[in-house]
Amino acid sequence: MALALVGALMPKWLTFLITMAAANGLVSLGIVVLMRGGVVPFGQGMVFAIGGYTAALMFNKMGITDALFLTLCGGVIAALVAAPFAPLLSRYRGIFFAMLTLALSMVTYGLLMKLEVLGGSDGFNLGRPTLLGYKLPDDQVGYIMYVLTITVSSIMALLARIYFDSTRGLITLATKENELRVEYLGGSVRYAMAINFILAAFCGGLGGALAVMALGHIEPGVSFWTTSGEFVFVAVLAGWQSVIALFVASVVLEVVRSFSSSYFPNTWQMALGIFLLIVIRFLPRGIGSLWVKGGTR
Amino acid sequence: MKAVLQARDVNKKFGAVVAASNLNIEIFAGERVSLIGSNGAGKTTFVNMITGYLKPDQGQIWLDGQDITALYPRAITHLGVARSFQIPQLYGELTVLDNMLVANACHDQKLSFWLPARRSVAIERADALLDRFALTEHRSRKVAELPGGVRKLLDIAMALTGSPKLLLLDEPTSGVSAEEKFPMMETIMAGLGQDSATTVLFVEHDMDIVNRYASRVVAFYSGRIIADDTPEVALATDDVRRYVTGELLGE
Amino acid sequence: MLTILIDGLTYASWLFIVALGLTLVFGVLKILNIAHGSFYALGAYAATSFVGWAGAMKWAPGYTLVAMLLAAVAVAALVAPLTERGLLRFFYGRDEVVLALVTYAMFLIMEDGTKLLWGANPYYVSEPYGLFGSIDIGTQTYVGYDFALVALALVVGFAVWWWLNRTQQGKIMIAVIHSSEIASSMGVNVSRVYMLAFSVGIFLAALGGAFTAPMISVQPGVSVGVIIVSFAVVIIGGLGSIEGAAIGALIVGLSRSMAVHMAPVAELFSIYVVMAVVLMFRPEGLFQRIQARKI
Amino acid sequence: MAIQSILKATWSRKAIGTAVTLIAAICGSSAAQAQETFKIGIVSFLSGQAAESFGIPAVNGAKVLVDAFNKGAAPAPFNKAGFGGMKIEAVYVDENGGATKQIQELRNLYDREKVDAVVGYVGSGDCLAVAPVAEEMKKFLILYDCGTPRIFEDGKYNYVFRTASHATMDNVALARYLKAKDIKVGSFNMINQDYAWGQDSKKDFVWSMEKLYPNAKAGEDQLPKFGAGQYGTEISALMAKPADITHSSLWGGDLQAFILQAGPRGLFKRSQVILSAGDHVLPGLGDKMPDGVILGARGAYGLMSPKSGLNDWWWDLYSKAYNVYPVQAPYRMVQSLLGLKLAVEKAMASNGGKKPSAEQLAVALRNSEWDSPAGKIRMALGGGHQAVQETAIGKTRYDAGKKMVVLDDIMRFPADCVNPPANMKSEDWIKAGFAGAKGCP
Repeated sequence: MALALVGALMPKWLTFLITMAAANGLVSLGIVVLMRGGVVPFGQGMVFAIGGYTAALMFNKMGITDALFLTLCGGVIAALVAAPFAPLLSRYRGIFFAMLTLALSMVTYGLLMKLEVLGGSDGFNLGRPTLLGYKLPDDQVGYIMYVLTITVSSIMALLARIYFDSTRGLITLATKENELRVEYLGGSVRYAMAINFILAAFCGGLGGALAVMALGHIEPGVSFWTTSGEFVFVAVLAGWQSVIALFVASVVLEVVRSFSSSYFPNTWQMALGIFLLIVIRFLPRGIGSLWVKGGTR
Repeated sequence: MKAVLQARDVNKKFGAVVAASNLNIEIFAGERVSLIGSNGAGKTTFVNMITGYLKPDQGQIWLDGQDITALYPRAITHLGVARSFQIPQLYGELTVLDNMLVANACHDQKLSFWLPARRSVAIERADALLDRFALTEHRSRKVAELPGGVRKLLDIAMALTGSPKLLLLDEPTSGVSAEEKFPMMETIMAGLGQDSATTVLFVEHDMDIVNRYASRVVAFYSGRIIADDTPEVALATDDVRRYVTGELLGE
Repeated sequence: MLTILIDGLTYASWLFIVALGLTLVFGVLKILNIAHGSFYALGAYAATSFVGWAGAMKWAPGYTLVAMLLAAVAVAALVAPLTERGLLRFFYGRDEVVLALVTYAMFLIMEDGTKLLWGANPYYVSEPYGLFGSIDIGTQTYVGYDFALVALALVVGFAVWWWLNRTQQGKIMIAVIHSSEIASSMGVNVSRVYMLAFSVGIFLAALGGAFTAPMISVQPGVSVGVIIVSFAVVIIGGLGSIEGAAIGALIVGLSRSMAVHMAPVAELFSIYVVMAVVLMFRPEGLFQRIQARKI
Repeated sequence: MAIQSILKATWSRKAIGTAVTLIAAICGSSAAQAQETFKIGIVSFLSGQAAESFGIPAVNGAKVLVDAFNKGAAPAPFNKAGFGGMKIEAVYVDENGGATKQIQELRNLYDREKVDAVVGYVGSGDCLAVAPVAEEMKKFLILYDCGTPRIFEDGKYNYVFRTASHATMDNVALARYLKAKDIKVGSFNMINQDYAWGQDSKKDFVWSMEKLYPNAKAGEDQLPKFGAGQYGTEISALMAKPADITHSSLWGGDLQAFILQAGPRGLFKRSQVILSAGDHVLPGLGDKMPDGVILGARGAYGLMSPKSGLNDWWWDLYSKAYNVYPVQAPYRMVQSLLGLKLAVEKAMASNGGKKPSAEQLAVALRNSEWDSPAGKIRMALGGGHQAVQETAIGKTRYDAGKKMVVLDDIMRFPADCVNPPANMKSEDWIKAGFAGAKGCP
């Protein structure tokens, strides 16, 4: 793929930056799945953490090293953990949904801080993954993780697009505007919401696993509310219309963050904040609105 | 002849207000029943109880001999009861076609993660209905931009997707100017298709409309049924003239 | 047992003041202000400066309290209208979550802003902390200031209640809380009300900050901790409800002090657990009517 | 629809492609003049809770020292200008924002900013996270401050060094100080932050007490969360269980708040408070610091630093620049930079004066030792990658005349007394009764 080839020419720091952006983008993709139904989770850091810790623990404790397999496990486990909460959360809307997910992620954060088998607040490192039975050489590992990540992301992006255009996807979109009518047309709002939450968890889990393998480290901080806030920001920045916009937005955020923090070490947070404000103010429908016309896609 | 809908001793109170007292109605296939009565007489409450939005305090409601009293709106809808709304409940951000496709999607027996909502069969079905309700010209416009009358029609067209046994129209012509009312009802009736097996129950204030389109009239007054007969007979009764049409004021 | 109560109460006192501001802002402007903690920090910093000047002007120690009050007023009078008129109003009508993100951006900006103004060194204003002497209860020695804070919390709580329920302005405020559309259709100048409510909310945050300043070292990072705790309070109590804020603060304070006294290990996430549980059973919080939807 | 999304995909790929070239251009410029200068990336907390107490003092220390180096103003053997003639260029990065961010920023420093070495990291979590990254990239990294022993006890590195003792020393020294001054300890309470630093410090102290005071009972074990700020409840709990000793590893704003709140409530009168890392709050608190508190500085730093020409020079340099004396953080920064300077120059001596590669730097620093203002630093542990150093413990007293807190009864502990030997993990070493500890007072 074009992007994969470009990656070969990029400076290492940029391949890594995009790897992280794509991994985080997956979490935000999950948020968009929910946003299309009219709810925004403020605790996706939780599923990110679950995915990450799953991959990291399987790697360290069970000696499973295949990157692809670990990624899938991350997603699946995250979905499984999220599943029991889905029916409960499907009852909530607006700020209450946001706050309940936030509370859940903060409880997860507390537990991770506590459990010293999981490395406590310092977290722990994991070694280098393998891919389909091949060891990854030093100078290649970054690039290979990059290709893996963008491949997974692209696949998920495609699946997401297909889902968004499916009958379920359309009903989700309808739910956002008028739940009552959906019920009176014979569609189940809560069922749709629950499904979306589990799907979102799956995406988040994938992202978490990929990010952790690229970073080689995991810590409870990823479940803290500020992390979740950034995922939400990427989703809002992208808007709910275009899937691709999501990954563009994620890259943009990473670039802004990394350059501001190396060029204004003392005021990078301020720079980031101002950037957020400008975007929210002048791109109300997100980056996606730059090339997606109309409201229905 | 077998009743499509049966209400047996249905009672409903809101605090002190009696919204329904001992309602007993049988509606038969193919009937065009008009519910009339002044505001607060209990028409919409009755409709809401049929569709499961409200539960009766006592009594049951049967659809084709099945007790639907305790069911959720969704379940009742799947059994073939569809309704329109006094204020159209639409998806303003979506196009007319997509609104229809939402209705379609909801009626797909098996919801799917990959089956496109905009697949050709669905679009054909939607277009057919839009055509019957003379909405084709608005097909790809955003609902939010449409005039009230068109919304009313779309609201009903959506209700008709999935061809229900029983269709409940809540004041189909309310908020439509006097001269538009008749053309509007014509379109609706055309949309229903005269021969269709769909039984229609519509709440209506305009007696001319009732006279013209109802095969039967059920008149409500403070939760009671004060008349249930053909329009000619029902509209002529004193109670109806006193409490509904208001012709016998002050007697 | 008594200590648990007292500790819970003293912890609840400042928390209530801060949370009250948060809940008021949400009630009126429908904004969940993530930057609320930053205004708390701002209040604390301002207090250090004002008390410093008070010292320089040879005020009697008792007047340091006044200085701290003035600090809070200053923050409310200068910064609050500026942010509301100059920033927030451009985002009104947007989704609740988008508004929350806007305040998240504000939080980031103010985090560095305070650092630019006051630098990274710690500031102390511990003089007022000694003003009320100390009281022995059982084996414990308590600082009078803590109880003064409880009193302050009560005063503030009552004042706000009286303001909302007994004054014209307050009644308008309530009307806007219930529905800004209807209120504006009744000729209420909503944008003025918004500015007022936001300023009062910020004043409360700054007040909380100013009066906790004597017990802490004011330095970068004080804001972060406050945000989530006060969120928990308003979520538990019910967004936009005064009684709720009070009860929420008490619940948080007590559950925390119970955790500390009985199971220190659980302190870290005791609050979130309470919050999650309340949300599951009373999603709208303890003091919110559930609004029914209409056909 | 899928087709369309692919079309969009290619579209946005173009976008990224252009972005790539753009950014590449930007950083190309920063990559250019990396020859005659030696570029150091310095990472520490410039914002957040650790900025005031650790990050900013350390960075301040680095700034004055780098200037002095470039002027060649440092005393021998550090008097060569810059690093062996190369001008030192320092770039500073904020450590705030979590380990994930640190990993990304470290990669940027090496790949984009093209720094020759990175000196940094206060947070143990950050250190654990970045060490493997530098190792994988084969780049030179010095951890100057963080405390956890796990780094070199659980891992093995070629390019990563820590130029300060790990945290085990701090609590061992505290316990030994109590013993040496034979202070009676029937029972002891503890209050430590609920994250790795606090939890580890607590464990080390408890284990040490088990060896030195077998009969002492552990009482309250408070674990307030990091950045709690309000300690009223914890203080009540501590006072409800009276104990001879109250141990704490609190630091920074949390420690200051704790002292301000515990003082008026008489905790310091009822119990002997001992702080494992408390020195850095003394200049700020001044007369608000109760007398008679026993505290350490995680090394022989600040008021407890040994008398030496080097130390006097450094003390004046820092005090003149910031009119406050240097506490632990700047000391640990300076000892790492001094070590780096010698390593660079040693490597240049052996490679014929070229700028040394990461490998050459590693060889030069490994197992080396040098004098710092805080005494001798020896890269003795972790295969020559982990430093050991002496430490000291003292007792506070506010000197109204000098208008500052001074430390009395200072007792020095040589490195071999309070650090484990090379072949042993700290935990096992303490539990084995400090096997092989040498030269304890």
